[in-house]
Amino acid sequence: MIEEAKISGYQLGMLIVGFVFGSSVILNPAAVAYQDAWFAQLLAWLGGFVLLGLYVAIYLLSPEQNLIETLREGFGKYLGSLIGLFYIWYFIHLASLVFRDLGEYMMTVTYTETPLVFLIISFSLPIAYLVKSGIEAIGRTAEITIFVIPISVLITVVLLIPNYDFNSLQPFLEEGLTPVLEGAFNNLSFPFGETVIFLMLFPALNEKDKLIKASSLGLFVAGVLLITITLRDIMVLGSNIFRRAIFPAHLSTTLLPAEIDQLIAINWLLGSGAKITVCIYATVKGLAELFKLNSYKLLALPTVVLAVGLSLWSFDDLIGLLRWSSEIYPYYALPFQIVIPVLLLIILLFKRYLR
Amino acid sequence: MLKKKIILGIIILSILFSTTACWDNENVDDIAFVTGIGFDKSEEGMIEVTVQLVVPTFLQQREQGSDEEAFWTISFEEETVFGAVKGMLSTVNRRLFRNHIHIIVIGEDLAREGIIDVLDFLERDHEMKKNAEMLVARGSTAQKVLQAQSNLEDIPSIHLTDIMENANQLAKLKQKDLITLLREINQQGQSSVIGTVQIVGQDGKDEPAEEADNGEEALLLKDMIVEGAAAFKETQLVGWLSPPETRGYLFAQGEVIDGIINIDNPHDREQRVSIEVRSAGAEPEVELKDGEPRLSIEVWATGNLGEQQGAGNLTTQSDFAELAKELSALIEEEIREVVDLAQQDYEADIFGFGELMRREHPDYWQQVRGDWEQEFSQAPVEIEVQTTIRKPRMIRMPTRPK
Amino acid sequence: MIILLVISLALIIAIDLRHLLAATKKDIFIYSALLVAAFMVALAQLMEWKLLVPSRVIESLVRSIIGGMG
Amino acid sequence: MFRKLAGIYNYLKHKSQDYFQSEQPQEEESEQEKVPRDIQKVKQKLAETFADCSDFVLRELKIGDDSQFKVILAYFEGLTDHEIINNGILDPLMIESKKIGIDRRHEGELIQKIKEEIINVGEVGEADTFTRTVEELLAGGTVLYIDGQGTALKFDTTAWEERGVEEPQTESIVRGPREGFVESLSTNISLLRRRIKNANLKFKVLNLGVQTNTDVAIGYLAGIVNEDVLKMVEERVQRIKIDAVLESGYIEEFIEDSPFSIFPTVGSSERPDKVAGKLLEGRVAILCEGTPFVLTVPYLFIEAFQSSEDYYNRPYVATIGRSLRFLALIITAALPAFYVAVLTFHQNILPFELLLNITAAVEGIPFSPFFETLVLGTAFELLREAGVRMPKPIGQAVSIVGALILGEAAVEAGIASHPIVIVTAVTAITSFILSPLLEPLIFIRLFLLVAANTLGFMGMGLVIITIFVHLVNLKSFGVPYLAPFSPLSGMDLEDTLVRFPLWAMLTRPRILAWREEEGEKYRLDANLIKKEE
Repeated sequence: MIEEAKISGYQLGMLIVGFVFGSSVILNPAAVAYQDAWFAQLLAWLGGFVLLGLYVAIYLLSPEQNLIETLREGFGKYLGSLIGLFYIWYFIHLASLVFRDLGEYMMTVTYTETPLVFLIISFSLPIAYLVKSGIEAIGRTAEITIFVIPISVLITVVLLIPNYDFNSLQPFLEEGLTPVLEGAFNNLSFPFGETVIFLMLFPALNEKDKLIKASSLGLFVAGVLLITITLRDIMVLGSNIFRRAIFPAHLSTTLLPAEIDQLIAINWLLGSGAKITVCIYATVKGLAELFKLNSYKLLALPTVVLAVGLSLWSFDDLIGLLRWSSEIYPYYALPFQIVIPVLLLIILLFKRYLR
Repeated sequence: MLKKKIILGIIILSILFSTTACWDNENVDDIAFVTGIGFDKSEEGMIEVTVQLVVPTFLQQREQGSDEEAFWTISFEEETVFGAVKGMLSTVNRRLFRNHIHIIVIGEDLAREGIIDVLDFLERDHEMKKNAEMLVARGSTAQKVLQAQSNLEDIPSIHLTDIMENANQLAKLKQKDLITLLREINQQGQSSVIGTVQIVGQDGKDEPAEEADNGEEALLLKDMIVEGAAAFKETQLVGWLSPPETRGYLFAQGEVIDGIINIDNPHDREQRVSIEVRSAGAEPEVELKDGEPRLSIEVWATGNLGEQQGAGNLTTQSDFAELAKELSALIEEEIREVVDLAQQDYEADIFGFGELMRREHPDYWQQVRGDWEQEFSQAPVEIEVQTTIRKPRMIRMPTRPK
Repeated sequence: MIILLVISLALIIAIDLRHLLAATKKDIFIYSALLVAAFMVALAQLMEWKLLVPSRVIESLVRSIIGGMG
Repeated sequence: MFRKLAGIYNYLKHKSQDYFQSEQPQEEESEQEKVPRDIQKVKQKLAETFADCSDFVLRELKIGDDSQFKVILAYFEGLTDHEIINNGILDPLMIESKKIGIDRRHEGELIQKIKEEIINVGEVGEADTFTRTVEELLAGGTVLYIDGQGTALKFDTTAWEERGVEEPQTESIVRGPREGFVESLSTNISLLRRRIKNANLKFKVLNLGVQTNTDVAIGYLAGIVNEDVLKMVEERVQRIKIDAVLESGYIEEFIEDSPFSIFPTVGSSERPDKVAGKLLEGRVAILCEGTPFVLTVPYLFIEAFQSSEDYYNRPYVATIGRSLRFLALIITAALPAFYVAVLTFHQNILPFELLLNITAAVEGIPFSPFFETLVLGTAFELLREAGVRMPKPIGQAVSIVGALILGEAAVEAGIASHPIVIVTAVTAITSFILSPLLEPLIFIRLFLLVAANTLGFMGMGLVIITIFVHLVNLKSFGVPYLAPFSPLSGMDLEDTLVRFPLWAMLTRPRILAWREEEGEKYRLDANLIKKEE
């Protein structure tokens, strides 16, 4: 399987920004920590750097190989393929979750009468087209669209200055460290740990020497954006409303003086779109790798359809989705994000250096 | 050939789209803009929702000289707010569009009973504008307030919000928008204060005029006065703050932007001097001494000499100092009054000392959070006011006939 | 509804036709397997079959593992 | 219809290199018939070939000391210059040939003698195949057939009526040269050569069109042009097999990278200065006989925003112009859709007072904003088409009458609202700012409109992203269409939204070359010399 098309370091960084920003800004997973959510997010961010370092280390130990190949090398052909299959399931499931998040968000906030199916299918069409166009198109589209996210975040942060109440951030650690850790754990698995998916994209990078720089800068920017938004929301809404609101980031943009919250929503569309695109790409790429197919582009459309179907089938309602993502998801994602990568790293290290 | 077919297809598709309106697609002339919404308790114990709608066509006709009112008020009773808002559709032929609500008025009866149920709807509704201004109708109902016509503006709600802005500038009214109220209610150690509107009748009497609406004439906005404030304990109305008390409260909060305060002329005690207070600030503080809370408010303000009645040249440094001293005393007195009111009469921590305590002494706060209002009403409050008078404005000394 | 589903499946195949003609047998096999899976999921959603819903399966799995551990 | 579809499908399937080649028939060598030695045979053949060609002139002459050589002089009236034929060919042949003493002895070197001693015409050549002489005749040459020689002499006497060099109609500018290309290929080439006096400016002339035999020139600056692009252009142009090439648009359609895209991937211009600039940037120009429009490739998206005037004015003015053009793109593409989305989905985004005014204006109109926008937009396109097609004075009148009276009447009659007329007018005016994108913008506007009517801003966002993906996929002769924005090429941003001062533009567009390892080669050392130092 030859892939000529490549992405640049800048494009990879932008993809990481979009991916991490993605749906996690709509549903703030750290909100359980009330006014300390920013601190939880900070911890998760630092954890995210550790995890990304882990993934980069895995890639650097077996360069030019994507996750599936590395798994095969690490765990043997059959076990590796099986774990790879699980990973592919995880990727497509992740895509379906983000689809659902975005759909529910849009349906709650603006398009109350429109059926969820229609909304999700509308999102899926450009994404299917994008994945079908290949990794180069993905990277370049990210390049020309994602930069909107930091700009619009900056605009909202500046425009909301009159609404800030710095006292909302106090008292620090009111309920002790437990809620903070819980928020940090939630936030680590969503979205920072999800960057494990980039093990499928690293081989497409054309400037190998920029890998560490690009990925860490991407994560840095995304983390700064997320923490800025969390701080902004806490200061604008107060810790209590921040915790109770389903979409806190949206609620605070409705207070913008110019009422441009609808335009800000497109920003979230971009982030989620980047995330889903990366997920679908990783799925089709993984499938093509697993079964040694000629081209991954062929699989794009059915995979998108499958993800859309899964997103609709998986949950009955928004509350079910919220409960599942906060209670079950962190544990469900744990093996994919931490356990298997750590095992893989140990095995690879053993194979490279001890033998 | 193919190109033509593609174009044909696009045309057919677009006609399809245009004829079958999509789910959320609603034309702007199918919605009614709600500019003000009011909540009352009806006699049957239900919630009576009053909305003020704008009729854009009449608005344009009015500009061309029509006498037709450009707004329309309608009330509906239901057990829930949402039910009432939806129930109005049996009278209004358009969907009520709540995104441009300027003002939320709460009737006194409902306020006394508690506004929490109303607030839930306002917070939950995705269309509700969260920075609409709040008002309590003192001695009357929200319905009456919203029905009043304005002579200056075509839409009374806009008139109301504008004069609220003015009153807030002049330190007569506590302006509060929905999101701030929600934040305060969610904060554990804080009670809220909302501005009030009163109907005073044509002759400007200072008491509620019930007879104002029994005549044929419609109530006018100039018969109302927007000043003072209502103190809430949790979500229940517990009492009123008069305009001077409101000013004291605003001083204590450091929210006075442009207050006019009249004090005695030091040279001529019968006459008055008007001071314009600008750039005032306040810093409430809490301390723990032997496990007992001690509260204090430090207020500072600068003022300009605005007007002088009576004899004497006040534009000297010593007189300015004298004036400042009197000003400080007056402000302190005003603050003291409202503090006493809050501590003794209402037992409501409208200053947010509890919130401060929570931030600064979380351990203590954990012990008293259940009965903080009790603690608050017994805690000593120290008030310290520092003022300076800066400018005499345009003249060095007052004019005197020779 | 099912007719609509079939139509959309046909549409998908029509869009991919150019690639499909150049594809190998293995490609087409995986492709059709994915399509069948998508079709089954959509059918399950339409018929409201909730037995094998992934989120529920995962939830019970996670709960049993956590319960087993602690 | 199915055959047509199958044909398109085949085209798509073999869009890669070898599609046209397999179609190309073998050149038939047998056609290359010699010129007959017998002059009667020549006459007969010519009469056959040019039967019913009333403008064909055939003169039989006898030259030589005692008129012993029979020759035929053939040419087309109208394609040739009478004066040259009379003074340069006929006169010498009939008078000079008798003076210098040609007789039987000189039969072997007759051609040489005529060429060198008799004829006084600039360009003289020999042709030994009959088809070649026919081609020459059709191209405006004069051919001299000589009895018993088997080789004909051809003289360049081309001179047909042609339009003088005028100011171009389509791209008018305030500051800059007033010259425009004309229909004549040689004039056009001379216009370019006058601007670039450099031996590296090359023109390769090809003959296209089975029936029309149109001359097409591929121009480039050797040493600057990217060889890969040049090779690609030559290949694609040579593969064209079509009856007629009447305008460069014929060539454009054959050499495009993505024939189904709504965006143009081949540029065209009427201005020699502009084309010269493109050549200097490393692009390839394709000139076509019979049209003033010269194609330039690779064509990038950003070129729609660049006007040649940008480089003649000071950089600040040019930068403002660029920004305004970007603004115009946004307005003309999205304003109608934005209006529909605001009115039907996002009523809260407008200031309240404005919203009330618009609502009052819209109220009572029986149609949805979407339908109104569509109808008015279509009406405008019709007016535009009518304005273009009609004789100039009437065309203007039609546009004014249509725009002013129809719009006002529609509002008065309650069919359309005031805001929609404003929106349509603003959209229409701004659409002319970006004339290269005029056609794609019609489609984009429509897509956005439909999306806005379905899902509001989100629909618009999805369509915009889809368009972005499409643009990202597009390539013009191997160069990414959206360059230098994507892939981002920092050095090339000097000539995009901001036009840097000329002395600060240190490199040629690297994107056109797209050879990373040779990046340094493209540095313009001359520009590094600072002004006045």
